[in-house]
Amino acid sequence: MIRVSADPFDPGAELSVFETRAGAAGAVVSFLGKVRESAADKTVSGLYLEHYPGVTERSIAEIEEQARKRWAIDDALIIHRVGELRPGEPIVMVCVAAAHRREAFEAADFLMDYLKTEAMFWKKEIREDGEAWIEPRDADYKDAARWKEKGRKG
Amino acid sequence: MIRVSADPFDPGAELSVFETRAGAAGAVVSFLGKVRESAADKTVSGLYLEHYPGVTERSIAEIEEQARKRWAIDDALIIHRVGELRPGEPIVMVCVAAAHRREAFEAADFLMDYLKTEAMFWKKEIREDGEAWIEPRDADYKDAARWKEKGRKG
Amino acid sequence: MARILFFGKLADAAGARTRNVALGSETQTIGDLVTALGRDDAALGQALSEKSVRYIVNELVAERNAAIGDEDEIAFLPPVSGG
Amino acid sequence: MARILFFGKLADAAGARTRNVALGSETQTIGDLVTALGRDDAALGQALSEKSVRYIVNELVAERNAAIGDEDEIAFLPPVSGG
Repeated sequence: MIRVSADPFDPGAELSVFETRAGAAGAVVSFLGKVRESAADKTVSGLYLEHYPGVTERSIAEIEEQARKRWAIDDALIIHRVGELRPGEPIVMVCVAAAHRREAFEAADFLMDYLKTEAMFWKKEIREDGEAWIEPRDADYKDAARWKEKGRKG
Repeated sequence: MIRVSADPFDPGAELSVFETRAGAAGAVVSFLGKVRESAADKTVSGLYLEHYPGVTERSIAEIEEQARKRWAIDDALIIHRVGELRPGEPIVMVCVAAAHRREAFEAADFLMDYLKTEAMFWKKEIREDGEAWIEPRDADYKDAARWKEKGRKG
Repeated sequence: MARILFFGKLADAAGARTRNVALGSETQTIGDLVTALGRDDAALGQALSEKSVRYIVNELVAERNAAIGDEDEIAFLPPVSGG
Repeated sequence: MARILFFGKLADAAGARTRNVALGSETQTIGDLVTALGRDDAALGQALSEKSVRYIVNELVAERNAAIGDEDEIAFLPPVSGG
């Protein structure tokens, strides 16, 4: 399930619904990203996030399909906030359920790398020294490149 | 925080408390393991888990210390059930909070590999064809060995 | 009129998130559109010409030489930053 | 009396999770204890001798040649299986 919304979400409640629905799938991995309080040593007072409605959701659905082909996963949930966010607020959450933990960890890791480097979101940091549009760090591109080098692990 | 208990726990509620306490740590990874409904094609009606009270908890605290030395993590939570469990019940949960997602993913992955192959728990499966004490799979030992080969990643 | 969408820093450069533009006969491709927009606003033209900019035509990824017309929705995307 | 703890399948083999044992003068090490327990119950002696079995003396990991006495708590651990 994919949800892009300006409404806040509650990570604990989302995990609860997801893991209950997953039933006896042995392994559930979740990733939660929150707005940080500082960036480049400057205090961050907020974020503004925009997306391309319809197009962004469809491109995320495609990457979820890729993950489902690559790993034996039972279910996936991707939630992404847009609009104005304040430090400490949840911005993104990915949950993956699978029979075994390796699949769940790798698929969640893969989906996050994609959301960081490919998904159509644009993020502006509102800092004490002004506003700045953010671009992925080198580490993000390097992380995303990992999945091109290796196939599915056992 | 480490909790070994015969009492059931609520994964969503645990994540909620953990991520709230983590404040503006950018990344929170959780792993949840649940009792499966089948093993080796046999229906599993339940699990029985025992541990070495005091000794088990201390050895988990030591591995948490290792994780904290190896990765820049802000907080960790490890919950493990003992006693009698039924299919679908949460058995283990690991949460890690860190500034960046790579650290959070790797530390959670590492802690789970340890819990699977080193932590002092013994698990008996109650299946339709009888009872059987479980030992780690080859894949579990292989997963755990990954951390001996490589150092901290960037 | 073609509908042009600008995202992120490109909306700042364009001074708007959307613009409706009548494509002249000399504007056959995305590249032509960038040239036309750059004639009115050199800074915008330069921002749209950065090699990191990607294009979407009618919700599908397109190349710079993609044909466009007055019925189309054309989006300019700077580097993304989700998560 | 030394207190002996058996976990997992070793408790099944011993028929108990704990046993209090007066260590004779010939029982100086964990290895000696295994030998002594095996004299009364060959199957238990064999189970305790598997190379996957680990030992804990007074809550600390110990080797098979570790010295033990009547005040000690000695635990026999089969391969673990948490998570």
